[in-house]
This record gives sequence, C-alpha cells and structure tokens, in this order.
Amino acid sequence: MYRGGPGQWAWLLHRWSGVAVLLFLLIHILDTGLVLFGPQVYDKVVGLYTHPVFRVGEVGLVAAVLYHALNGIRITLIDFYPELTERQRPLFYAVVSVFVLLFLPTAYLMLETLLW
Amino acid sequence: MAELTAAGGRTRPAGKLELYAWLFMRVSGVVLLFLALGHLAIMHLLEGVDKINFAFVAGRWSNPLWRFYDWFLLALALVHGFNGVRVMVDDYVRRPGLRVFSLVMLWVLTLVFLVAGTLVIVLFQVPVGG
Amino acid sequence: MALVYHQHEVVIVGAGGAGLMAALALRGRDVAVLSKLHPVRSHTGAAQGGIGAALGNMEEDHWEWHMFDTVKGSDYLADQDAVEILAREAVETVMDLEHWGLPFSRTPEGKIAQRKFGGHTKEYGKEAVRRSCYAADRTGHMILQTCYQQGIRHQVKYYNEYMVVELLVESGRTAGVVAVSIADGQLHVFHAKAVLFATGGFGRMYEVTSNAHALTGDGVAVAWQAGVPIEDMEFFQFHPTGIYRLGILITEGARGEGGKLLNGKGERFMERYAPSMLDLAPRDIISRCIYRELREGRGIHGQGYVHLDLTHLGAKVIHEKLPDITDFVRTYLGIDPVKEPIPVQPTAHYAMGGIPTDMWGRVVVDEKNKILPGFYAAGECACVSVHGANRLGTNSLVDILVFGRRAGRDIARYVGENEYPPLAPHAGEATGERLARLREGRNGSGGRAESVADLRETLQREMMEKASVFRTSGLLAQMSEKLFELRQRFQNVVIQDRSTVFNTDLMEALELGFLLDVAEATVAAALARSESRGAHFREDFPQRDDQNWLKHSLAYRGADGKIEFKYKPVTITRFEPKERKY
Amino acid sequence: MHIRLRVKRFEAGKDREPYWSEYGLEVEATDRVLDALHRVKWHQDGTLTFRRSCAHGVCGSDAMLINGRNRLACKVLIRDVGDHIAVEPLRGYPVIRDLVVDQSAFFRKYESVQPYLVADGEPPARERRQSPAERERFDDTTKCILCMACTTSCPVFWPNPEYVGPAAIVNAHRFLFDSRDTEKEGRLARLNAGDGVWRCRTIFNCVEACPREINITRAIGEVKKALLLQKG
Ligand SMILES: Cc1cc2nc3c(=O)[nH]c(=O)nc-3n(C[C@H](O)[C@H](O)[C@H](O)COP(=O)(O)OP(=O)(O)OC[C@H]3O[C@@H](n4cnc5c(N)ncnc54)[C@H](O)[C@@H]3O)c2cc1C
Ligand code: HEM
Ligand code: SF4
Ligand code: F3S
Ligand code: FES
Repeated sequence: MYRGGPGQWAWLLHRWSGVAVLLFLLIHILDTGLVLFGPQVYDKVVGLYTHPVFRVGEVGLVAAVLYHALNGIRITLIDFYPELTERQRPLFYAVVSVFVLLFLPTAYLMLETLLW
Repeated sequence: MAELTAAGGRTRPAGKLELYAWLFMRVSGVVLLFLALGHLAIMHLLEGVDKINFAFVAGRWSNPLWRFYDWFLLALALVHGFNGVRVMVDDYVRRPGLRVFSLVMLWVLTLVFLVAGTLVIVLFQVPVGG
Repeated sequence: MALVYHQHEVVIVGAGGAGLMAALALRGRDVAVLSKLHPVRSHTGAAQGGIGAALGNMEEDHWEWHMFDTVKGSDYLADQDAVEILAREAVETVMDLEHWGLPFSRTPEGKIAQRKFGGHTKEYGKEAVRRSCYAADRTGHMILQTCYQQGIRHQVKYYNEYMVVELLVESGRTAGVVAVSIADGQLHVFHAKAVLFATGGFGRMYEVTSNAHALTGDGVAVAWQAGVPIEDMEFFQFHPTGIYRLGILITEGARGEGGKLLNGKGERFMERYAPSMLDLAPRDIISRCIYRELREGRGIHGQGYVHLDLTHLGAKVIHEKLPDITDFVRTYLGIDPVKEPIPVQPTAHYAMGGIPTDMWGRVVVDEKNKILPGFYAAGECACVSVHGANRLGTNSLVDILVFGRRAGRDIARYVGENEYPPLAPHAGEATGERLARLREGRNGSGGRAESVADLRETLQREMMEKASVFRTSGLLAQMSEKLFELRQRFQNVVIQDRSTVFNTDLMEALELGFLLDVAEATVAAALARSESRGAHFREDFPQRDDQNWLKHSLAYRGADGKIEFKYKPVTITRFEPKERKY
Repeated sequence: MHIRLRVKRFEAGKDREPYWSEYGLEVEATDRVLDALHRVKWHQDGTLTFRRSCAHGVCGSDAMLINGRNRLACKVLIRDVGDHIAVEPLRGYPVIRDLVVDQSAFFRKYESVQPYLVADGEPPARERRQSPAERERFDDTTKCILCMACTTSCPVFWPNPEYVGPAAIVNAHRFLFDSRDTEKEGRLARLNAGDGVWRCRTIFNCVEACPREINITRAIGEVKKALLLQKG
C-alpha cells in the first residue's frame, strides 16, 4: 500500500462513494418505476425499505452522498482557486469535520425510531 | 538504452471533450449539492422511509414542479455518475477492445436508465381523487 | 560477446554543460552524445552560485577586469590568450543562454541580476564587483536543464547510460570510442571522425568532496591510457565551505550575499589574512586560512570546522537568494541558517588540471602544442588553461560553455574536411576481454581477493591526509608509495556481481581504476612542483617561484608505468606576474 | 544504531518474480538511506543495484519507494524512517534490476510537452527583459530535477501509464507561464488530450513526494485553468 497523504484517501473515498451512490440511484430508478404498476405493487416493494437492514443501509447512503458532496466541493474549490492547494490538508480536515457535524445528528434522527 | 515499454508519448486527441466533461462534473456537482442533499433531507429526514408509499408519491407528483425537480435530479445524477464511471474506465480498463466495449455499454446503460426514469416521471398518472 | 558497431561523424562523451553545449554548436550534424548518466543527472546541475560575465548590469564592469581577476586568481599560471577569450565570450554566452530560456534572476528593470563572488573585482582589484549572473542558487541546474531542453528541441541523439572505457586512436588519428551500455552490459564501438571528451571532474579521489559519486575522472584517465599527457594535475581546488563531514557545497554566493566566516572564538578571521576582500578572497587562500585556524586550535569547540554565519542576512534574503542551500542545511544538519551558523570545512571541489587543449578544444600532446587530430576535450576534464593554479568561482560554468561551444565549432569544420579514419578490425576486443575477466571474477594473479570499496576508501582517506590542502615532500612520497601498493592490490580486485544487467559493481571497479590513474598523476605532479602556487601549497616550499615554475606540467605514463613530466610555458599577454594580495 | 534494511530485488530476463533481501547493519541516525544502501553494496552484497550520483538531492537519480513513500534515498535520513526500512523500486515503470527502473517512457512523456523555450523572432542583442514578477510567476516549476517521484506516486498513473503525469505537466507549466515563450498553443493542446491534464484527480500524492517541494497540484490547476480560459 502506498502511504500517500490525506488527498489519496479523500480521493479513494470520493471515488467509491460516487460508485455506491450511483448503484443506489440505479436501483432507485427501478423501484420508483414500479409506481406505474399501481399502489399494490409499489407499496409492497417499497415497504421492504422499512426493514432495519435497509434502514441502516439508508444511513450509509446518506453518509456516502454527504461525504461525496462535501469532498466534491473541496475539489471544485481547489480547482477554481489553485492557490488553495497550499491549504489542501486543512481543507480536507474541514470536510471531515463538517461531515461529522452533519452526519451524526442526521444518523441519530434517522435511526431514532429504530432505537425506541 | 533498451526500450522495455511502448507506453510513451502517445496522445489521444480529445477536442474539448475532456475539458467539458471536467467542467460538467464540477458544475453538476454544485447543482447536485442542492438537489441531492435537498432530496435526501426531505425523503429521509423530514419524512422518513416508513412514510413513503404510493399515496405519498402520487401526492408529490401532482405538483409538476416536484416532477421537474425529481427528473432534473435523476438526469443530472445519472449523467454525473456515469461520466464518473467513464473516467474510471479510462483509468482502469487498459485492453483496447475491452475499453471500447465498456464505454459503449456505459453509454447504452445511461441512455436506458435515463429514458426509463424519464418515462416513469412523465407517464405517471395521479389517480383521480388520490 | 560480439561488439555492436555504430558510426557517427562526431561522438561527444559526457552530457554536462560542456558536452551539451558542444552538441548544440553541432546541431544538424550527425552527432551522438554518450553519457554514463542520463544527461540531467550530470554534475553541472549541482552548480549553485552563478556564471561570471562582465555584463555590467548592476554596476560598471569590463571584460578586461574579468580577465585580470581570472589571471590573478590563477596565480598567473593561466594562459592569458585563453583567458581573454573566456572573459570576452562569457558575455555572449550568457546572452545565448538567456535567449534559449534560462530563467535568470532579474533586476527591477528586468535585466539579468548579478552578485558578488570570490576574487571578482572592479578596476583591477579595487573592490568586489557584482559579476556573477545567477538563477537563485541553482544556476547550474538551470544551465543543464536549458541545454538539455534545447538539445531535445534540436533532436540531438543521446545514448544514455553508456560508459566509455576506451579511446580509439589509429595511426595518429582519433577513430572513435568503446563504450559499455550499462543496462545490458553490451559493448559498443563508436566509429567517428571526431571525439570530444566532456566527462567532468574527479573530486571522488578525496574523502570529503562536493563532487558526485560519478565524478571519477574517466575521460582524463581514458585519454591518459591512450597516450595523451595530462596537464597541471597538481592543482586541485578545495572549496572553503563544504558542510562539515558531508562535503556538500555551500555556495560562495552565500558569502557574496554577505555571509561571514567565524572561528571558535567568534572572530572574523579573514580580517587578518585578506583585509580588503575578507571572506571573498579566492578559494585557495580561504581554504588554507581555515586549515590554519583549525591547526592552531581555533575550530568550533576545538573540532575540525568553522562557522559560516548567515544569521545577520535575515530570513528574506536567505529564502529568496539561497533557498536550496537552506534546504540542504535543514535536511542534513537539522539547522536553520536563518537562526544558526553553519558548520563548514574545506571540501575537494574542482580539478584545474586535465586533458591539455588549445583554444579550440583540440587536444595537444606535447609542450609544442602538437595536435592529436580529431580528439577534443572541454569542460572540467580539460585544461585550456584558463584557471591556472586556482579557479575563481563562476568561471567553470563560463569555461564549460565557452570552450564547449568553441570545440563544437571547430569539430564542425574538422569533420567537414576529413573522412572517417580506418578502424582496426579488432578494435575494442581487448577491452571486452578485460571487462569479461573482471565480471566473471577471473581477474588477478591469484593473490588475496581485494574489494573495490576497501581500496577506494583507503585511497580517498589517504589522499585527504597526504595530498590535499597542505603538502610536503614527505607526505607526498608516502602517498606515492601507497598508490603503488593500491595499484598492485587493484590487480586482484574481485567483484561479486556476475550479471550483465546494470552491473554497477563492475562500473565501480572501472571507476576505481580511473581514480587511481588521476590520483597517481596528481601526486607525482605535486611532488615534482617544488613551489607553492594557487591551490598547490607545499609547506617545504611556501613561496611562489616564477623563476623555475612559471610553467605548465604535462604528465606522461611511461611504458614501464612510471610517470614522466614535460613542461610547457605559460602564455602571458597583458598581465605580468605580481605578488597576489587581497 | 542497528537497522534492518529490506530491499525488493528483481533482475529482468532472469527472475520471474521480485523477492526481498534483508540486511542488518550499523549506521548513524543522521546517515542518509543512500549511505545505508552504499554500505550494503560495498561491504555485504555487491549485487545490490541502484542509481545515484550527487548524493544531496539535486540530480534526481535515486528516487525510490522507501517505507511506502517515494523519496530520494539521499534526502531521507535514517532517523526520519526508523530502524526498519523497506526499499522498493518506483512503481509503474518496468524494473530493469533491483531499484533501477526503465526511464525511457517517462522521458518520452516529458519530451511530448515541448519542454523548451520557443520564442518567435530574432533575439535582441542583449537579454530579453523580464520583470522580477514575471520571473517569479514560474519559479516553482523551474526547480524540477526530473526524478520521477511525483509521476510514480500518482494513483491515476499506476493503472494508466498513458497519463502524461505530473512531472511532464510541471515542465510544461515552466514554459506556459514564462513571459518570453510564444508556443503556448501547441503545449496546451498536448495537455488537453485524453491522456493530458484532465486525468489529474487532485490527489496530491505528487506534491507530498516531490523532493524539491514543488506545489505540483497547483501548477496542474493553473494549467487546467489556462485551458479553461483559453479562447477559441
Ligand atoms: C557543488 C558544486 C557547485 C559548483 N558551483 C559552481 C558555480 O557556482 N559556478 C561555476 O562556475 N562552477 C561551479 N562548479 C563547477 C562546475 O559546476 C563544474 O566544473 C562543471 O559543471 C563541469 O561541467 P562538465 O560539463 O565538464 O562536466 P559534468 O557536468 O560533471 O558532466 C560530466 C558528464 O560526463 C559523463 N561521463 C563521465 N564519465 C563518463 C564515461 N566514462 N562515459 C560516458 N560518460 C561519462 C557524465 O555522465 C556527465 O554527463 C560547481 C561544482 C560543484 C561540484
Ligand atoms: C451531491 C453533490 C455532488 C457533488 C458536489 C459531486 C461532485 C463531484 C465531483 C467534483 C466529481 C469529480 C471528481 C474528480 O474529478 O476528481 C465527482 C465525481 C463523481 N461523482 Fe459526484 N458529486 C455529487 C453527487 C454525485 C452523485 C449523486 C453521484 C451518483 C450518482 C455521484 C457520482 C460520482 C462519481 C461516480 C464520480 C467519479 C469519481 C471519480 O472519478 O473518482 N456524484 N463528483
Ligand atoms: S516535479 Fe518534483 S517529484 Fe516530479 S520529477 Fe520534478 S522534482 Fe521530481
Ligand atoms: S498525485 Fe496525481 S492525480 Fe493529480 S494531484 Fe498529483 S497528479
Ligand atoms: S543521488 Fe542525486 S538526487 Fe539522490
């Protein structure tokens, strides 16, 4: 394993979170497509999503999108303001911090009903 | 000295494709930031999956603005995501034949999903009195 | 193994500043540049301080002043007709470099910036002048890059990682070279009308040196083995400020910007030795002064070093003008030169001597300047002689470029006028057999197997002790015996690596052979010269002796292996020898 | 101090797979890793093969993977890497032997960006003028010693040796932002190609690897921006 800096890990995560979100999106297009077959079919399938396994997966999805979005902003900022390259490490830590700040309460709210 | 490899100064002319693709990723990213995070916030935080059912969708899509919002999100995310994978294919798939095949498949898939998703959003009829 | 045959009108050996400049002067012709290192790894890239030229961009300056300083700096041993060319052509050479893209540092008006350097003065010695054109403290790096880049532009043909091991001379004419391609061990014969050697220096014969590992005097030794004499080998310059123990150079530019040398008592000791030039006196003088201070117990904490103090220059000057040396000092010593002085000691730096040439880079083989047709030399491996007994800072970069180019121009003329000389049918085969013996461990006369590293380390240590800054006949005689012993032991060297692929073990063995050659010539010439002049200081003959020694030495290897000398007069045109005071 | 030095070995045309050799030796904490390699080569195993020349970080010969990172062996001190040291050849180019890789493809990429000044018209008798600010504009990228550490640390390059790579871009930048150069278009077009500058994903490994502390990603960003703002 090459011992790269934070940028390397940021990129790996960005890449695979993007792929994960894309896969979800494809599934989501298919399941939403079921609305064309009427309420019985749709409600039955979508009802599966209330299963705890899916609930946890859903939190994972939110994490992936959130991280990908925040890091995407970091990259876009650096791209349009090359002088920010000098601050790439702090920027990465900012992404991580904002991620934690937003993700923890969100995850709590989303899983709240499961916990009770 | 002996040349052990051929991978050198070969260039693949790209016109402005790579430039626009790169720019698109950033612009669509920023738009997606609002669309996708907004969507997630509404669906998974304010509402919660247990509230999502046929009636909910029907209610939402009775407003064309929401239909447009969802379609726009779908289209943008699809193209953004597929372009992302296209870049990955360029990075990882080295065998020329396999590469072309992967890229073609990718575009076919994108088109299929885009058309399918669009059809769903356009064709969906809100049941009378629903 | 069969030899691979090539034919090129011109073969240039060495891709440092001198070789590349010659190649550029020959662009459009059938030229091959052979180098044992990739061109951008050449040691020209390590030069820091600058290139001297009387541009007069910052204050009044004239090439005559530059010429005078060079002659005086050489302790009057330089040939003044050659120095005149150096000083005059320096200006256009610097302009050429600028036009080719060299990113010089600039003055506020956008001209090439210049700074002070040791021994460079205005009005024939009045005070220091700003003459050194620089690109921060990586002038050599930029020169090497710029020349290499232009070479790419003009499609110069490079043979990289080819090590030249033999010069082919057929019936009094140069016919080519024999080289090993390092990557696969294949032996190649290059048949050529003209050959230029630009193989750089040989500081690696000393233990503490600013020179790269690759600087082992290959070209000088190979030429010597082909019967060419070598000139002025007794003059080897020690640069006063190498990083303690490591020998890594701290450019004179640091003193040019105002850095001071301090001894263990905190005194600026150069005030005592060179009251007008102080820390910017020439290198031979400062190196001796440092050794004196050390001998008399005034090193820092009684150790073998003094301090180079830059702390008063302030962070801005240090970071802007001396960024690389700041990096070296931080990396290797963990010291911040903005806050702390740097421990320094003299370091083996530059060979004034080398393959004798005339002003067109043509190699001459006797005291009457008889030419060996088709053989040229330029750069540090050559001796024109523009540096005489001591080179001034910034003058080597001028030398390699001015005379590299002149050699290139004359080669263009020569190859236009001449056909390929005949090549002996078995050229290179004896060399091939010798290398194969070495590689296969069939070397030696059956004595104890010797290791290259042990012999080299002994050589370097002993040369440092016995033939460096201060010399006596006793020490030199001991060194001479030591070299005889090392030469014997070298016959029994056995290397471990039997492979043909990138065999650096074999290369190091060959390089040790070259180092032994140049060391023998150095010691013999130093023993012969019973005077002190420039970098050659004999404690038993501390005075300069113009009566007997205002002449160049030419060392020949006799048939019996003994070294013999001939002497050649110094050309004096404008400046009569005077006592040298700063 | 005592260290354990492991070196990944391979000889083209002889070995099928790389293997590791391990050496124990005494060194000073302030020695360079290059010194340790030399000590092994000179006193333990003469077959150990690597490139080196200047020994102080200016010639670019001895970039290699040291404890998982690209470094110059002559610019890393033992105390910076500890007493367990693992050394491997740079990734992504064919290994010729041990730590020596084939550089030819690397230099072909470098050459492809026209790494030389092109200035139209007859040069003036004296120097072309350039203000200190104009000179400063490209200072950072003039420092490159072509050591290959950046390109071979780039995760985009590893699977895709066609990527022109940070080192070539750095050297294109050196001329793109030189006020004297007049050949911007050709160079920009080259970098706009499919294997050009757009392959860079802002990973910053190159910056961390560069022994000359060049802000490579910034240079790449500036080239991207120049392409973006280019007319036509
Ligand atoms: C640290 C340092 C700083 C310096 N600073 C300055 C300065 O500020 N100003 C100044 O004027 N001078 C300076 N000098 C001196 C100057 O840099 C050198 O004298 C000069 O660069 C030598 O150039 P060259 O072209 O002769 O040789 P080099 O640049 O040393 O090149 C030698 C070439 O020969 C090749 N070669 C060697 N042997 C063989 C072989 N057997 N077969 C094939 N190829 C071979 C090598 O591969 C290399 O390409 C400095 C020197 C050092 C060491
Ligand atoms: C929410 C806001 C989003 C932002 C700000 C964003 C931003 C970005 C950016 C800037 C890139 C380019 C990275 C690069 O060139 O190095 C990128 C790549 C990518 N994005 Fe997004 N994106 C977002 C949402 C999405 C979504 C919803 C998907 C899935 C459908 C997605 C999938 C991808 C993929 C697969 C890549 C390619 C990754 C790579 O090349 O390494 N992104 N994203
Ligand atoms: S940019 Fe830095 S790491 Fe890359 S080749 Fe140049 S010096 Fe080496
Ligand atoms: S590591 Fe590679 S992706 Fe770009 S920032 Fe450096 S070139
Ligand atoms: S040996 Fe020159 S950079 Fe390390």
